[in-house]
Amino acid sequence: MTHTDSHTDVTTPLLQVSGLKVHFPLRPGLFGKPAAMVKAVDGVDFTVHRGETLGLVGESGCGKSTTGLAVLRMTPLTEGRIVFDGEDISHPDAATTKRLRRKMQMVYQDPFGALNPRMRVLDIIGEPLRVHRLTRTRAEYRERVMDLLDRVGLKAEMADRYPHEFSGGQRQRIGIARALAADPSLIICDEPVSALDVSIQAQVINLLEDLQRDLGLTYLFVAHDLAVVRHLCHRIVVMYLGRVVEVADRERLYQAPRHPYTQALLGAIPIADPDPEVQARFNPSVDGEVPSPIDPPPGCPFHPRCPHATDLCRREAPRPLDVEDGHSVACHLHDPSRAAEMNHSEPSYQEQARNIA
Amino acid sequence: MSTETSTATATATTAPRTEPAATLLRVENLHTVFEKDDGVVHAVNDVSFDVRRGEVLAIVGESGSGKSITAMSLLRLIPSPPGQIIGGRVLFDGQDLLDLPDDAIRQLRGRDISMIFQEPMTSLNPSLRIGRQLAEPLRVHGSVPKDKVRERCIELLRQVRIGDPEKRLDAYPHELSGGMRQRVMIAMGLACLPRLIIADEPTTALDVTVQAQILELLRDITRASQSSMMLITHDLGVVARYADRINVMYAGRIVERGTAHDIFHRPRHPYTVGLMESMPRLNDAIGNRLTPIPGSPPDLSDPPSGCPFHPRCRFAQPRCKQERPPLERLDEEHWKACWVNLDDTH
Amino acid sequence: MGFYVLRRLLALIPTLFIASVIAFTVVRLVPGDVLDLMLSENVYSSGAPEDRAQLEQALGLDKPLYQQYLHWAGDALQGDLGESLWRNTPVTGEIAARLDVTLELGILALLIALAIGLPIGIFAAVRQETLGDHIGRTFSILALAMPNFWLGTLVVILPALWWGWSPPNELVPFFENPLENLKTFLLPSLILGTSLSAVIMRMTRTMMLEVLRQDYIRTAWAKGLRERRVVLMHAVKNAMIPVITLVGILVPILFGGTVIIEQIFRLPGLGQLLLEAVSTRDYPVITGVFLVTGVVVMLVNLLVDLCYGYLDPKVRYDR
Amino acid sequence: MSLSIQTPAAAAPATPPRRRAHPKTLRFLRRLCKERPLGALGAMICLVLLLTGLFADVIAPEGFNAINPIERLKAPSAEHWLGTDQLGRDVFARIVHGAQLSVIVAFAATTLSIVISALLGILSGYFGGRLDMIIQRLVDGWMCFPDLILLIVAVAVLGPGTWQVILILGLLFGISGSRIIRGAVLSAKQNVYVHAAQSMGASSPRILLKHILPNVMAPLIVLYTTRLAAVILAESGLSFLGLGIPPPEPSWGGMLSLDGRSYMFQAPWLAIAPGIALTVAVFGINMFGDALRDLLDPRMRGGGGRYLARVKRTIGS
Repeated sequence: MTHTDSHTDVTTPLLQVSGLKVHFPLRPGLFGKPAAMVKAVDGVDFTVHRGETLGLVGESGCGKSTTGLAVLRMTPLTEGRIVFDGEDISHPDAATTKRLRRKMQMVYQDPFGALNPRMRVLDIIGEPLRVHRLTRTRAEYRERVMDLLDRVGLKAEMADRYPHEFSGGQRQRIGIARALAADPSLIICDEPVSALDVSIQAQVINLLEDLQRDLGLTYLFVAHDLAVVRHLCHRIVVMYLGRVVEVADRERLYQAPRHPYTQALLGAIPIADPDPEVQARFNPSVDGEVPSPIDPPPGCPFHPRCPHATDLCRREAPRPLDVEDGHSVACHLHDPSRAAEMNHSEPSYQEQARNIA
Repeated sequence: MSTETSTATATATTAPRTEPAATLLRVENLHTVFEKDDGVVHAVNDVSFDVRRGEVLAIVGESGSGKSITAMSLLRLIPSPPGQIIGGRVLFDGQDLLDLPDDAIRQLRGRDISMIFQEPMTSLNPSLRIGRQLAEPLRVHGSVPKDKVRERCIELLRQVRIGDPEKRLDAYPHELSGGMRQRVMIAMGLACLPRLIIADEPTTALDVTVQAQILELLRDITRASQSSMMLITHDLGVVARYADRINVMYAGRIVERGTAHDIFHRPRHPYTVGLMESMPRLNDAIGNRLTPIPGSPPDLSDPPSGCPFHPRCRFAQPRCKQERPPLERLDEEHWKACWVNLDDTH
Repeated sequence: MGFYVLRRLLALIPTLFIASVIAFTVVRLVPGDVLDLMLSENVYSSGAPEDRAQLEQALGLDKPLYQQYLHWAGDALQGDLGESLWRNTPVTGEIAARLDVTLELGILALLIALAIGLPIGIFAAVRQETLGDHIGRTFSILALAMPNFWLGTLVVILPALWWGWSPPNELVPFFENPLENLKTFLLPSLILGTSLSAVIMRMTRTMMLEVLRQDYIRTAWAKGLRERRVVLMHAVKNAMIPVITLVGILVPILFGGTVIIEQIFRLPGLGQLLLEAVSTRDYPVITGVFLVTGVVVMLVNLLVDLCYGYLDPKVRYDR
Repeated sequence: MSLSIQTPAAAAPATPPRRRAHPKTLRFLRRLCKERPLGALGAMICLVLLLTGLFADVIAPEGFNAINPIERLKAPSAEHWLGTDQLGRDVFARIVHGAQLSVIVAFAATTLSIVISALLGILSGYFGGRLDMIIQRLVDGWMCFPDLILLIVAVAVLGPGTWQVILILGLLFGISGSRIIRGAVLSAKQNVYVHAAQSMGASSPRILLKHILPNVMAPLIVLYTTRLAAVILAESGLSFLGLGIPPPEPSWGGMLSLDGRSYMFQAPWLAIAPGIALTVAVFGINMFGDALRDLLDPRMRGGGGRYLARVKRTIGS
């Protein structure tokens, strides 16, 4: 494998995901054949560049967390290709897996569940060091953990305590220190601040920013909170029902969202300012809820809730299309070659009405 | 919900309803404790506020601030043991709810004051059909003649915009989506046309697009029925949009109270200021760094002396460590509990 | 619902197969014994080696084990469990003649156990940490600790000593004289039921406590419902779902209990048949009784599963 | 919470972990006495039972098998505290030595059963897949048979005797107990920290040892105590039927057995003493086991629920 050589090549993206599909059997059927499949991720492409934070956002059931797990190679792929650091890791052998387990780390949502309550902080943070035999002596190990504690803003004397002695924010710092221990190239953050209070959230957001600046880290940031994502992520992938609907850098995404779903999502976030002019921007324009990924609607997955949906959208799923450099949208509205068809058919109000129900 | 209604409601928010503010519910010095293995937790400590007719009053605070316990204390729904209300008065219609006999408070629940809870997934009984659960408050309080109950249930479901209500009555909760269940909860809360609706984090478990639908609906309905609403939440965005007046809670106490405008544009308590600065917003400059509040909320079984916020407060003075500041009035609607005088420049 | 029942029935097949293999092999683990016994008892012959081979052949014990199993299982599927070694009567008939006593005892005991255990369990949970709760729990602790054979022994001995009263000896079939029949069964089933009720009470209490702390119970309170309605409408039904599974767990224990109680009160049930067969090494009877109890337990578990499906709407529609 | 930088608790030196072991046991005992007085009583009973078993020869040296036809069926007296049986043997001595027998059978069979449960449960629960399916189907088939009937049949096969009883009880309870351990392993596997360990490449032995096993210890201990009581009851039931420990041995169940029934009408103390011994022993073990479960493994207590859990979270406990 040319894995070590490619590492030096800074121009290749760190991670390339193409055509990713992850389907789960919902439950075994009568004779072992799955009765239904959950199409958690159903054709996803994106790229993560070195040193950036890529946000993966969407509502529950959009497949963002599953995508994260697939990248981490903790869930088997149904289809598609994942290239990490120049190496195809879609179907890794044991040695590759071992290497990946060091190069990618994860930060979890639940600060209470992610740390083993029966282990001391020293051993929680040091576990990757032990697993990958990264330190030789006991003293070296301890020193390394102390460094990590310091990095995440905790005190050295906290190393000998147990997780229950810490607050949620501190536990999240411990989890981050653990993720840093093996010196990874990619950190997958699965909703790392959504379980925290506002005042603590900001501490962790700032910490993640500082670590990235100081250590040149790359984050894949899975989250549902668009305000947090706007703070941390350089580029954002918006997902809906297992598909990518829009990819853009943050300026463009927040100032000029193109996909009707992204627009709806942004319009539905309450703005923390009672000012009437500001509140006028609040525009919860979609009705209904995300359909079940077991039985997704045909065509564009968003069409049942989309105010612009046409017959074409009901029939045919749109492909992602670059509307500008680095800004791609999967929507027939933004496909010039489909403009004629989009104009001809009217949005079906019956359909919308039905889906409100 | 269309753009039209939301702009209309936005303007309505700006024109505070200034008609003589009659008090519907007055809470005085409420004090609720929980017994733990290692001591007593003062979850709600000396909390006073009032809810006026027709207004949306918000109680906002982080987890552990006592906002939910406050709400549950009002209707005496605190699980006991370990919880106990040890002091204060809750005046509704001139009677103290904490003093009422069990049967009287029971009759009040769901009829005059109803509650909508946080978890739509678990707040409905999984083994009873929706219709049965929806009809219960109507039957118990006899607010509708028996033969009209079903009709009223259908009407209620229609009111919370659930399509095909006749069919939904026969559904079990697990057959409905999260948003749908919360609509059912709202319908149940509205069934007897209560004068006060207490909504405890009604949308926390829901997706943001659904949250918007539910909150708009809740607000429109309470406004139409001229009920008051107590909105308990940790989400400052929600508060900004829906609340007329806001109480900010920290460590079991109210630290600041004011109109939405006061709290968001002229916060006077360092904690409120800290919240505003630490919150990521959609409308600030990109790349702007957040200012977190240092430290963590205190352990309520061993609260700090003096002002509970002083260990995390950047304006703290020696006095803050020794004396607890009372909730003092700054102007007509604006109160704070802090020794330090912050002005707009802080 | 139909699909659900079908699924359950199909799931029974492998379990039934494994159970029958267990029943068959466990008993056949030492097949030599019975031949020696029969030969030494001189039932069939003089004791010459060729007699042994003959007997072996007659009983089909000379074939490989799997063939023996297939033969036996094939017969068993048709309701033929072989013949008793000593009496030459069909085992199926022997079992059928005894099954009704055991079933009546078991069902009565279960009903008594439920009648005692459920209300006390519910009450203890609703009135947690009150005097009633403590009394109920003390009762269950004692009932759990007191072995039913001791309780039975005392009930037979003490009244005889004190009042010269002893339980009826004659068993009257239920359909001849239900009253007399119930008189015979009352005491045995009461003893068995009481010791089982402790388990039911504990489980019910635990489940009720769990359910009473759920969100939907708070919702029910917030609607202004009376306590009775909150408990009966909202809590009990949900608590019963896991308690129903307990019935499935109890049935095997119940079977064990009937063996002992039948001995004490000299009731001619399956237990007595089994013990007789064990003392005479009547292997076809042992295997037969063993298999039948296993199948009954399996069927009860199926019934429990179906009840589960009925009570829990999620199960009903999901599968 | 106590760690917010300003609080003095943060400055307190951490106790070295080694020296904690002893106070931990003491603390546990104190909690047991304070929160679970019945459990403490149970622990006392267990201790008495154990000591009686260990020192049976010291407590009742005259021998439990000394047949004395002259002293047949004597009522309790200063000489024979609990009277004598139909062969003139001292009932007290037999009860004491019966305790010894119960302790031996209980510990041996329970230990065997726990080893089987742990092996099967962990194998099935952790590795899952086809192996799990096969093991579970076998356990299903096995568990169809009522305990006592399985025991009777097994005794019919192996013949009565102390070691046979131990072996059979160990196997019987071992297989049924594996379900509980499997469940504990499965729920331990759900922990996010197990996922974290897997995602950082920790080996299966490491995950089992560091992350799964500590979670399974509490259920194992609880299972051990409940099984102790069950074994004692099952052994006495078998012996009562004349199928357990063969006669000259002083098993409590055997002392109550049907063979001696006719004498009990003349000498009721024969029925009372072993029954009380059994009841007290089982009661003690059950109480201790219950208390252990509550103190060690609050999840098994069956309380909690979301509502209270949230209240607890809210009040920060």
